[in-house]
Amino acid sequence: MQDNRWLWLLEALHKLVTSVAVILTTLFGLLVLTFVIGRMVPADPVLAILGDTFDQAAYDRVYQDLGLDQPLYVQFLHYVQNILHLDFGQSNVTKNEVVDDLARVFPATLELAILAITIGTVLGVPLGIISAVRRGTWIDHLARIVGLMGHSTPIFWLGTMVILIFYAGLGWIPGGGRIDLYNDGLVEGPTGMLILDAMLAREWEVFWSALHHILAPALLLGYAAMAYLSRMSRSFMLEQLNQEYILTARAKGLAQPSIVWKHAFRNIRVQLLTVVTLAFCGLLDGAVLIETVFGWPGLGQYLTAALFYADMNAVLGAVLLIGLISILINLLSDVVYRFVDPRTR
Amino acid sequence: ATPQDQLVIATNMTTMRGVDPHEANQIESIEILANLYDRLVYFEPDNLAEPKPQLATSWEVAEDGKTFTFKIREGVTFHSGNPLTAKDVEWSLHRLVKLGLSPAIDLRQWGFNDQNVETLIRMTDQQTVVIETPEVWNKNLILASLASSGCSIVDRELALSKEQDNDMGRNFMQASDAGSGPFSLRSFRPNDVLMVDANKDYWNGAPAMRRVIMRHMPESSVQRLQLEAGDVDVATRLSSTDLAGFESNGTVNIQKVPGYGFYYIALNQKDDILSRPQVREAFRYLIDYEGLASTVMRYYGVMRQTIIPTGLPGVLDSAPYKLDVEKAKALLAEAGLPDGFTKTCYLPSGTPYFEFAQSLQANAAKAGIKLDLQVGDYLGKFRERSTDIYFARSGERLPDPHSILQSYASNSDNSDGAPLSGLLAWRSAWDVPQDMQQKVFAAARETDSTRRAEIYSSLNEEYLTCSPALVTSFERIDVKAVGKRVSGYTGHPTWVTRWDTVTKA
Amino acid sequence: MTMIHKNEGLRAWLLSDDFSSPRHARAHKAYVSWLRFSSNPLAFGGLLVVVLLILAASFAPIFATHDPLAQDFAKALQPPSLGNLFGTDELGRDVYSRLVYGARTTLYITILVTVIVGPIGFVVGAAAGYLGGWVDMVLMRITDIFLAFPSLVLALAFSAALGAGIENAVIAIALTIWPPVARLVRAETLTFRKADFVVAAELQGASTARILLRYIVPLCAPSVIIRLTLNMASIILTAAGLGFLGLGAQPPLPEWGAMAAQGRQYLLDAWWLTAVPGIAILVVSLAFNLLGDGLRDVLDPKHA
Amino acid sequence: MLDAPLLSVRNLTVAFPSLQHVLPAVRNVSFDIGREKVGIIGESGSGKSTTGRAIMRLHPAKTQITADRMEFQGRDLLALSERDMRAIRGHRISMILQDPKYSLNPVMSVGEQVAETAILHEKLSRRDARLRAMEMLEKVHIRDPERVMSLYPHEVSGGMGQRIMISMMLIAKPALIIADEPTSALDVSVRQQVLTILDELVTGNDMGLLFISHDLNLVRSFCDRVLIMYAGRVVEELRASELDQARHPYTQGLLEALPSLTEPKDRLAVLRRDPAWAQG
Amino acid sequence: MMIKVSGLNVTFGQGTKANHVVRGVDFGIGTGECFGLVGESGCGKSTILGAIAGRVKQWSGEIRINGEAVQQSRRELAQLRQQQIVFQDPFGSLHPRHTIGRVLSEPLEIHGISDRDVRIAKVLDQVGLPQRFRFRYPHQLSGGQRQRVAIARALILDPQILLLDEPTSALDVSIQAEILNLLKDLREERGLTYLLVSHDMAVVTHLCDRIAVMQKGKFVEVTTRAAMIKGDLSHPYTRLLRDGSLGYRPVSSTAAE
Ligand SMILES: Nc1ncnc2c1ncn2[C@@H]1O[C@H](COP(=O)(O)OP(=O)(O)OP(=O)(O)O)[C@@H](O)[C@H]1O
Ligand SMILES: Nc1ncnc2c1ncn2[C@@H]1O[C@H](COP(=O)(O)OP(=O)(O)OP(=O)(O)O)[C@@H](O)[C@H]1O
Ligand SMILES: [Mg+2]
Ligand SMILES: [Mg+2]
Repeated sequence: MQDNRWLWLLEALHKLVTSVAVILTTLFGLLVLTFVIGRMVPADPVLAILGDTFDQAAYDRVYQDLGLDQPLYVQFLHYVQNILHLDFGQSNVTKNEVVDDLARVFPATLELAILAITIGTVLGVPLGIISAVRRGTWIDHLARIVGLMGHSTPIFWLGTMVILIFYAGLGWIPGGGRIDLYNDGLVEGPTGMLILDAMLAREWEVFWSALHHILAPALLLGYAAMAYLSRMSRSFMLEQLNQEYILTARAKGLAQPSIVWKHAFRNIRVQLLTVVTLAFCGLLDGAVLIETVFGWPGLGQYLTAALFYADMNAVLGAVLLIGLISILINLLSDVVYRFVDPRTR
Repeated sequence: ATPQDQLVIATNMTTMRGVDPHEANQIESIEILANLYDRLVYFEPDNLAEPKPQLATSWEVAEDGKTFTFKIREGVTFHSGNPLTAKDVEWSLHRLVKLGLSPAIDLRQWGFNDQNVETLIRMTDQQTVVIETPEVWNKNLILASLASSGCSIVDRELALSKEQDNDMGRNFMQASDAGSGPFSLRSFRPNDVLMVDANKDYWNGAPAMRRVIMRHMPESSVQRLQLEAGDVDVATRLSSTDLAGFESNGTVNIQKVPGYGFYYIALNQKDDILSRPQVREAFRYLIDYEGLASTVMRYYGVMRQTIIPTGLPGVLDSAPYKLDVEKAKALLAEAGLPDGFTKTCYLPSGTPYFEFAQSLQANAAKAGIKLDLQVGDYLGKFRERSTDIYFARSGERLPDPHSILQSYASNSDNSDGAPLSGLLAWRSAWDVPQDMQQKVFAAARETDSTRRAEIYSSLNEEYLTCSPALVTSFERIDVKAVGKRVSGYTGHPTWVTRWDTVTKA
Repeated sequence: MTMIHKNEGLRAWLLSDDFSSPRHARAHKAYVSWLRFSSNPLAFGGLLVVVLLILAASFAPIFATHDPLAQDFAKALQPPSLGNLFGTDELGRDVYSRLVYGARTTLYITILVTVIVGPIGFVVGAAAGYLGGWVDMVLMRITDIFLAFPSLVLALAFSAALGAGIENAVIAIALTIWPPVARLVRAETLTFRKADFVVAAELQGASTARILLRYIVPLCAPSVIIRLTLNMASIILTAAGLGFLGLGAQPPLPEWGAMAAQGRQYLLDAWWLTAVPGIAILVVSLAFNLLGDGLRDVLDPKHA
Repeated sequence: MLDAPLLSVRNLTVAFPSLQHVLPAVRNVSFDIGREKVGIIGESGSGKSTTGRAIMRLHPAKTQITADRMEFQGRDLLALSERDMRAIRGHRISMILQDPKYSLNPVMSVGEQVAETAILHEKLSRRDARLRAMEMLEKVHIRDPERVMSLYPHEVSGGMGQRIMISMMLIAKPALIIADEPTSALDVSVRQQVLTILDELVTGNDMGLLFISHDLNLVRSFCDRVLIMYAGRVVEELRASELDQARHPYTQGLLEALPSLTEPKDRLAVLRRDPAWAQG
Repeated sequence: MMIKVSGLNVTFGQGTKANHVVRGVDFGIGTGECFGLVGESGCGKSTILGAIAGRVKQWSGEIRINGEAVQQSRRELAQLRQQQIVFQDPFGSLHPRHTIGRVLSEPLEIHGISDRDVRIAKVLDQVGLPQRFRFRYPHQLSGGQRQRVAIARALILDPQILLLDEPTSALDVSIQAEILNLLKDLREERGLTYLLVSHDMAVVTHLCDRIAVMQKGKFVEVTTRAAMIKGDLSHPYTRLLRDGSLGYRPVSSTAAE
């Protein structure tokens, strides 16, 4: 017995060590990848820093400051070191530390993405499940059409059309940005997510204004997520409904809703979690485009602006942040997975 | 609609790089700096010939033509509450030169440098500053430089209190205000919004606008819709079609602000093909001046094939070139290139560059020249002299032909390592004809205005006939659409537009 | 009469599953698949659009009514009319003709990416799945790293690093799209690598290459083909996204995403500049999705 | 063997419509079950499971089930609403499936799954249901029910899983149990234990059992009566003890094809199928 | 001795997860003999078979085939050809996209044997399948027919040994009889040596001369056909298995768990 306990502990430790090792290698790979991308850029980082006027001496000084005269691996070590110190360098567009910029723009994207994934999940998962249960009926076809359209529509275009119709044409939605001008700056912090902050500060007018602004982009992003999620939950559900244990549940006398929600749904929860995670990461993609369309001052707009002006520090910072978030979310879903699914405990 | 005591300006903030007057030199930054800070003198947008006092109440130029003595206004305080003295003036101008960033050209071009600035610019007492130029220059050039955003006077005490690693407060001033102007910075979120509040204690009286908001709105259509809806007061980045829409329905006022610059095509003279005079000339026949003028360039430029813009001495209205593909072909054949060639053309993104370049590309193709367009930020590459062809526009800090000519038609050292990277001629590796260069500097030193105008006029003609490496086609204008409720908002040709004159109905 | 008879005979021969030769077996399989596919109207519609796209791309000069590059400032921003079916753009070019030629760009990117990604995905996935051990470890770590990024963001970063242009866009998209394919192939390989028929071949002395090529690849092929077809839809969207941000095909090449993006400048006065290429992207990407779904029904009935 | 049978089936036909044609998987099957153990044997695909499921109406909605009569304790099963049918399933008629590995919900604890039936049909509270479940687990000779209740299906062995399945299906004391190859996934030694438990419970509670299997030896020794199915039809019905005297050539063929431990044969007889059997 | 196994041990995994599956097994099979292995699920029957076939590589001890010791890791083509394996599941043992002809010509191609058509025709005859089945796909065949194809694939290389892993357990009784008869005939015609694994006592007894009973990786008893029929067995576990396969007999219902 005693022996067993030790073995168990060892095993748990081993599992922990391996999963930490996996994450670390993935993170390391992330750094290598961004470093390589950074080196591939044709733009001269020295010039980017020096700006319009420069002379050779200043050039050489900055060249050395940046460590560009060092061998590649030393440069990489520097890169890693800097990142570990949360130093992503300075953006030469905004002239701020990239970290500060990211801290400023990220909450806006997070707010958008969270709302969108909530919309996508709340609508998409039930839709997928219902269409699996009612396979072949009109609702199934509807779900299929919704899903396919969501998979096929260029979101930046849809956004543009929404603005054309609902802003320019009907005037139902605001033309862009996070908030009406007069409400801007009334609440600041602590989360940077305006809706939340406004709620915390009980500034209801700000709250409504922020909600009004976020609705269209969040719905669009949420639609893309919903398309994906409904498709996935439909196929997961179909797979479960063909399982033997469903027959058992029916033989017990359970009604269809109990079978679906109590038995089958429990079995797809974990898979759903994984695809919601994936959808969330996919949302960041959509956010890059939709933020440009809706003038949403978030990570996506920051990234595209940085791309336009070859502001590589900012680009890499943003890309690294997105990669990091994806890894963290995946990790989180992994942990929850282990927690929720008895088979992996 | 916007409140009556607030002005909302829609703009594109993407290129805005901070609000340090000694560092920033983009059009949007400069408009903000013009309002956060004061300078010694200023020029009204409609009278660029006569400097007006701002922080300097009076000034005089000594006999030698080199020594300028400024009396500093009394009782002015910075937004921080610190009093503004000659010490601040002295330190600010030193800072500009010592930091040596883009705006430093305002003083450096007259011969100021790290070594001499401390002795040449000095306070003599609390209210007096003496500026001694290293050489004799036309005094209007010096005063015009002092009126540009680079020579803004900053709050020395505040800047030094925020100093890190001897940066003269550079880090702090990236995103903070240390000025004495009519407005003070309230908040600044890059690529989102910038807000300034009225400085109630401004020496010239509190401005009518309680607050001014600059909003990042890169989409022309969005700017247009917001302006129509009255949600913004001024739109600065409208496309030609949107402006045409406004112009035809007359719902807003359209200001065409002349900019002292040109749309230019820089042909790299290090390139064997592009350095042939016939090839350079051929490009002048490949621009569809008329087509562009009536469509794409309608609100972005005024056709001009020389290098002195409207309103400056020496301006020349002659425009001998027209789109003529056959002529271009003949020139190419003459240059030994009957089958044309392929080159890459680099250009910034956005309107009107993209449309202009595509038009050029199509015409060039007809003449056998294949142009690959590369859209993006290639200024660095241009500065390294490694672009084949670079298409962009220039703008100038000085309302004077000199700065333009210096850039377009002077290049005293065409070697790769020469410290002339600010000059367009150097960037295109163009060995400007010696007599032209000499004329440029002679004109700058000339103190007599009529004589200066004559020199400029002859330079202009020479430029037209020498098949230059920098092909000019349109003189830059910046268009601002201003809501009918707004009055007193006047775009400034050197971008230092002030908001303290604005009132709203 | 005889003709009909002959046809009937052919049909019967095709439908019969009592095969007389390997050719018969193959013909039967193809015919039955076709029957199943063509009974799905949506998938059939998808195929039709794809065929149309290919035709438009190959015979663009015939379909187009104008030179897609010919500019005419006098005719800039004309609304749709008989002369210009979808109007003209800011340089007076015919939008319809640009759309037709744009099909070339779209098809070029889609096919090139697929041609790059398919083999890479196959090699990496099959090697990882079949060889297992540290090979699997290393390859899967690498794919994980690529997968950690949302694909457009990664493609953006690569495009930014490589510079704008259609070839670079292809490389950037390919770099972001191979990992899921490799994953899929690996997963499929894993399900088959322990299958009895693979073990039987191994125990008879078949080489690794033989097993991979003759046993595993044909089994992965259907799901990979389906995946690649569905991928084509996302390639089109990603390419359009890149074009939208100015990183895709460069002018004067007509590219739908770039056309839509450029048209946004003129949204209020010339809606067709944005609407038309956007709809084209939507329709073609929808078609590939439908085609992929239809292929799934045919090639992979267990997942239908 | 009471007078009125529990279940009486006449001319049951089950067909699964597919795209091309409607194929009856079960054709004109008639039988009665009282409080006894009735076995169904037949080769794979002969319609054994289909028959069992048809009784509980567990087939997909579009399946066509017709019968002249299908009465359970006097109620016409085919005429019942889905709601009434649910009250019968698991309560009056239960079903035990072949492989506990697949037929238990993998993410619900054993206790929860067993108690669920009690909550559903006996309207017990959660706590009472738990106690009932524990009791029931004891009845199937699980020694530490408290612990087993908290386990998940993947944590129990096959034999235990099948006993859990039995307890779950018998907790509401149904009158009729349909067991579809309940032991064929189990090892020989465990199989005997599970069958013993099933036997005890069925006999002890006076239930009816329909036992589906393809193991002739097992059915012969376990059941009272045997139905032999071929291609969707019942070709013969016999007392289990009289299986050796089967008259139908199919049954005879099956018996002869079986290798025997006690009476070795040099060659096994090969079944020669007569198309007429399927017509009957 | 066609097959000689001594001190065979197989362990899967390492460290805390090590699973000692076969524990010191010795046996020999004479030429032309049929040797049976019975035991309950998971006791290691297939593993022993796998070690001999070369599928399982983590073994220690000694295995000799036809007098020749075999290596754990690599085997010569000629060695592989001597013994062929037939699997339990007729649905999983044929490549779903290969026609029967292809299935049968694959081993010939691997071993570089030429007259393929002739051999395929012959082996189809031997397992009693019509020639036109060559162009069919597995899904068009019944379970019994597929198992015949699997046997044909094993036979086409003219092996001396057939390793049979529950070759009939997925089949109906009537089909099982056909396959068992076929196996019996083939052995007589070709003088093949069989190693037959099954959990069905009756099947093993029907076909095999000697039978080893396994429990938890060990042989608990090696007995003969005659002894099995008579029930003349020494080990209680063997008796339990034999009784169990005779049909239902109530056991004292004290649970084992
Ligand atoms: N849901 C269904 N849809 C279509 N056909 C079905 C369905 N269920 C069963 N069948 C068909 O009905 C026939 C009888 O199947 P059934 O499962 O009752 O056989 P069985 O006697 O239980 O066989 P086994 O011993 O293999 O379990 C088979 O041909 C099967 O393919
Ligand atoms: N490749 C492998 N890796 C790890 N463990 C294995 C492997 N193959 C088999 N085992 C384990 O070895 C044990 C014996 O397996 P084996 O397949 O030999 O049993 P068996 O007697 O053939 O059983 P069955 O009758 O179920 O086929 C089992 O517990 C199994 O889980
Ligand atoms: Mg069955
Ligand atoms: Mg086995």
